[in-house]
Amino acid sequence: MKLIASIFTALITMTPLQGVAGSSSTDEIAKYRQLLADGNPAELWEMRGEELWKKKLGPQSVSLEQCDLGKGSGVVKGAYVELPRYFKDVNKVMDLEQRLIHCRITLQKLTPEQAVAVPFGSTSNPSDIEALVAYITAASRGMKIAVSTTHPKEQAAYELGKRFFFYRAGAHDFACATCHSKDKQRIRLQELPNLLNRTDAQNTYSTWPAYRVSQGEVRSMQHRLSDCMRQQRFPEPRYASDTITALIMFMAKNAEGGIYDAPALKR
Amino acid sequence: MFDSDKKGVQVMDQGRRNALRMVSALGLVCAGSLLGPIRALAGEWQANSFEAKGLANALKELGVDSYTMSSEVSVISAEIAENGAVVPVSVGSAIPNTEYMAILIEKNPNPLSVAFNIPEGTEAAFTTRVKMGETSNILALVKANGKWFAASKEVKVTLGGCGG
Amino acid sequence: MKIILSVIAISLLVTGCATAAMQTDTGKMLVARLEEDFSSKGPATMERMLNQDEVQKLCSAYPLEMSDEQMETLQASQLKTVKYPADGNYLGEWKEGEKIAQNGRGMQSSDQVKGTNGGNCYACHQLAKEEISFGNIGPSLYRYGKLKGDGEAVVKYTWAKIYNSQAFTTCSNMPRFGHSEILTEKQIKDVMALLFDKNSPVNQ
Amino acid sequence: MAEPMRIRAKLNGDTVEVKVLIRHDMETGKRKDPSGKVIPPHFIKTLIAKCKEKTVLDTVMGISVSKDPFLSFKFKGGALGDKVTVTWVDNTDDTRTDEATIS
Repeated sequence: MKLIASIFTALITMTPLQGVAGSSSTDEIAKYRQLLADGNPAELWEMRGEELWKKKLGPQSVSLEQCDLGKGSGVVKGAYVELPRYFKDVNKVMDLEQRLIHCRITLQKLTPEQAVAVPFGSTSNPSDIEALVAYITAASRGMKIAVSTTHPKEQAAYELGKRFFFYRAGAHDFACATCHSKDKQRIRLQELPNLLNRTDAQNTYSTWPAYRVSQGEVRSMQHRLSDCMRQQRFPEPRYASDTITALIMFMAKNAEGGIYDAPALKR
Repeated sequence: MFDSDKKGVQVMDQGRRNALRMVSALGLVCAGSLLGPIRALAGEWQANSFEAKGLANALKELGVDSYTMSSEVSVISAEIAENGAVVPVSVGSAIPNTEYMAILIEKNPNPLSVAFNIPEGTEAAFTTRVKMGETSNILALVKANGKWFAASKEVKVTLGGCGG
Repeated sequence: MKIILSVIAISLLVTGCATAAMQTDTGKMLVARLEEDFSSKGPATMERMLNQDEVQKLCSAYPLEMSDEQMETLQASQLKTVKYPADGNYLGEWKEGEKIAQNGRGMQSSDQVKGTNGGNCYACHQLAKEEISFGNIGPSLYRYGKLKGDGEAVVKYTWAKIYNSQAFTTCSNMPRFGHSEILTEKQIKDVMALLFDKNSPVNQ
Repeated sequence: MAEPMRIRAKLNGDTVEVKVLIRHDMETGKRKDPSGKVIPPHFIKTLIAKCKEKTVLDTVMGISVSKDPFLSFKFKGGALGDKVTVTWVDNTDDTRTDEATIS
């Protein structure tokens, strides 16, 4: 109790923010995030995702437990840090969400429409995909990001993602690179990761998906990048498209070696 | 990424702000006060105190005539909240026999947010998260030995920035 | 070579020795993929995504390498696009300008077609001192008018810079607010007033 | 139907630290959906935690508690293996009880 009181005394003696900008503001935002780090509602999504993974669904009542996320049938642990990757059975590179949809169609025999239904949830309409993504990504916590670009199709996806990263277009002439290719840049008070800088790329990639306090939902990487497209003044990408997967590939490779730590909690 | 505009974010928050405003405008701050203050007992949800408009009314509904600012009461939060919908708050009291604590957001149209009745053996220290419509003081209100104490901390609610 | 994007931690990017032919292939593949994967929504159209103009095309190269001559040619062609106010009045209302500077809405897939766009100046620039939530992608414009005066040359330059920033900085990150029809002439006047008016909070 | 809570109860010395995460919308009742229709209020009003039948936390909440509420508190008198149960009731009389074992 004494301790709390003394912390408080320390706090009230701190200089008020008025008129101060830049680093002190960002320090306080860092503190805000730190205070929220304990007790991430994403855990609730992880719990629901695990149930959904094991739940028998579809006309033949099959669970996703036999889904091959790249490390063999049913292996969830460590699967995410190696995605996106080349899958021989479909002869293409898939990210987690594309692969989940594939399993829902091939294993659970859902129609393609059913398999991609509600990719992004809302209060009254929760997304099974976001919950599954939370569960699967959580099973890679503490592991190193290690995507492969050895297969020619993986290499091609990486190159395509890189090209797209620098592609300027739309009403505002923006590319991803406009805001994410220099160190220590900010939009308003929001720090922008330099995705060409390994440390920034690792810190960013290792903390998605995330529970977004502004939306009250766990958001996947596909959602994050779709929203980037919107803010970039680009048209709307189809859910789980190859372009976005290529961009994820580029980001994942740049983040190689980072310790995965998500679902995280973000603004 | 480029979602740094105030307007855009306000759109999202506006609903809630209107909401809060409407509750007060509807005059749900009701006749209860005419019957004299009713103390909010935890476990029993008191509309009068939760729907009271403005800090003075909320305190009145809680039966607080006056309180003393005390350095033994603490409110910990960030100076700046990135999003007013989720503001982390820790409140604590080092005053012996603290039996009740409440968190009030001064500038929210309905200031009372949450209240704790503190059974013996439970520490007078809680962490939770509250919604704030705008920059405001957060007040930690404490009842101990029949007296009221408080501490407050200002939290600035900023809007804008990209998604990180 | 200020325009070359800072090349940091490049080692992790594939060795960067792709041939021109490969790049062209990737470029073509990209456009084909975009065509398939995206669709127009609201004011964010496929046309504006797929049909890059000269600036967008040249500035998508990575790493960016342009000769001084190429840069000058590009800047000159962009300067020609600038339309100065017909009535010769460059300054509107700074209060309106402040609103435009704060507003980041417009041209997103979630926005209305032909809605009123914001300038979103604070996203990248410091302006009024009271607004602590500002970005740093562009330079601080605090006390812009006070420091630069209001001579015809600087006023005209500033107008043109807002209208088409590519006329002065090759591959600038700043949107071409006039040329790309993001802001109207009146709105640019108001933003100009925010920068130059001696009563504007920017100049306090 | 209400979804399960996430409850952690950890013994440190003689004190049990409890952290509770709840999946709940905490709707204020005045927000509008995209079609302009008011989203009805939906929020937790009371939350009670017990350990061995003894109440260790007794809380009332309003609409300004954040969506997906988080609450942490500490109490004395719990031992390893004891159960902490948490029950909430919302304004629609929906309720949910979950428990965690002190570890």
